[in-house]
Amino acid sequence: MEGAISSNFIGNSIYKHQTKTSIGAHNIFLGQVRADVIDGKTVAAIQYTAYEDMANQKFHDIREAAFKKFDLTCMHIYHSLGTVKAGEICLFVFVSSPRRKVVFKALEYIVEAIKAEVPVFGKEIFEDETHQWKVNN
Amino acid sequence: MEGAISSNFIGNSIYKHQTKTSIGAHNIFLGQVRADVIDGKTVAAIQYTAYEDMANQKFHDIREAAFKKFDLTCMHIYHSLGTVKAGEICLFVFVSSPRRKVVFKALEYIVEAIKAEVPVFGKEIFEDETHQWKVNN
Amino acid sequence: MNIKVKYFGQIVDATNTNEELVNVNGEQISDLLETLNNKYSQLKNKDFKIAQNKELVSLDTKLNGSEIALLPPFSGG
Amino acid sequence: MNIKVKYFGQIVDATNTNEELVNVNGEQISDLLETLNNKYSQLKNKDFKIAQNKELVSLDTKLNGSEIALLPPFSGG
Repeated sequence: MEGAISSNFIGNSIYKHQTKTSIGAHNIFLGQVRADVIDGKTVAAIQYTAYEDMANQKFHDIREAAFKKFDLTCMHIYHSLGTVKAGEICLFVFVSSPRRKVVFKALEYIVEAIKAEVPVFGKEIFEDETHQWKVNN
Repeated sequence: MEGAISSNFIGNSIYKHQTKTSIGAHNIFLGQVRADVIDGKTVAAIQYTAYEDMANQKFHDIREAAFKKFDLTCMHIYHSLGTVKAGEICLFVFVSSPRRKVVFKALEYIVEAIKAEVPVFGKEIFEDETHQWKVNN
Repeated sequence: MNIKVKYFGQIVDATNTNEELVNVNGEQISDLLETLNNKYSQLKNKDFKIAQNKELVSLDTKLNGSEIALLPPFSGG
Repeated sequence: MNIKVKYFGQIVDATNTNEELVNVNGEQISDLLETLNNKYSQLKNKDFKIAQNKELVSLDTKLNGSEIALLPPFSGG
């Protein structure tokens, strides 16, 4: 989705799951842009671009694999494109299952797969408007 | 807290963390009341009671242990008391850290500790107003 | 010794009260438990742990006069 | 063979374009890469993977005419 993911959007997404009364446990991962200080310069925002066709394909593959591997009721992934300021949320992964043990394993699996397999590229914009390309650890 | 934990409350709690720009990852666990069917009767709600003095002590101990064990920026635990209907949220655990690997481990540790150590008691109320005492797996 | 005893969850189904003062002959948790088992016939069928001053204790722990709680299996979350 | 090639992230710093048609002599990904290295001198210093038709491929994969993408290290999330 374009720009930051708002806390309202997340709250509303949780609300929508309250009609699904077979769910006993939700687990939510949120990635938030850090105001890292690198060589004395502070990150003000990250600009995300993606190879969108491949990213959508990979999100689809990760979704299929997760449903096959884990007993999930629902699963949602949202990643920002464009500019996300420090403190704002750029990744929202939401899994739900009847039982709690499943959601912990599933969420970590999905987040690690997104980091490793989805072609999204972050450009860290410093307060002085210079930039560097973000590298995941 | 008394009654169900609303999605608004959760959204607002996420919003408040957007000023903490050292955070890179949040992980949220939500326990939701299931409309389980047991011997043909459907759970309509759970009524929670607690040994509150001991529960608060245990929440405090779990908090201290988690901060000692994991590099966390923030941590919040909310558990409902009183009646929570099927589909509503009864447990909200929220951990935040600069880095993602930490939050997965910390959240699971905290949720398992709550289930094992905190004296909270759930009474499952069926649609016909009979009840049975909930037992965790 | 008079001890304040609290009951929770399904234990209340056996005692029909949440809290009371119990007079115990003896020094250990096991002595209190004997008193309670005599008083409440249904208590023997219940599964519970015992806390003294908000910490779980065993049967041979000494009573120290603080509050006791009978805690059935926890089912939070 | 004319191949559509897309560039992403810091690769664009080397190519100054997001997308172009590239004429390749040869049948393999490695042949395309040689063409691109000759065209863009800064490309040799970049770390990237290559996708053909949205799947990562290796240097000895055959070109099949589908879209190619040069993908620097992923940094989503």
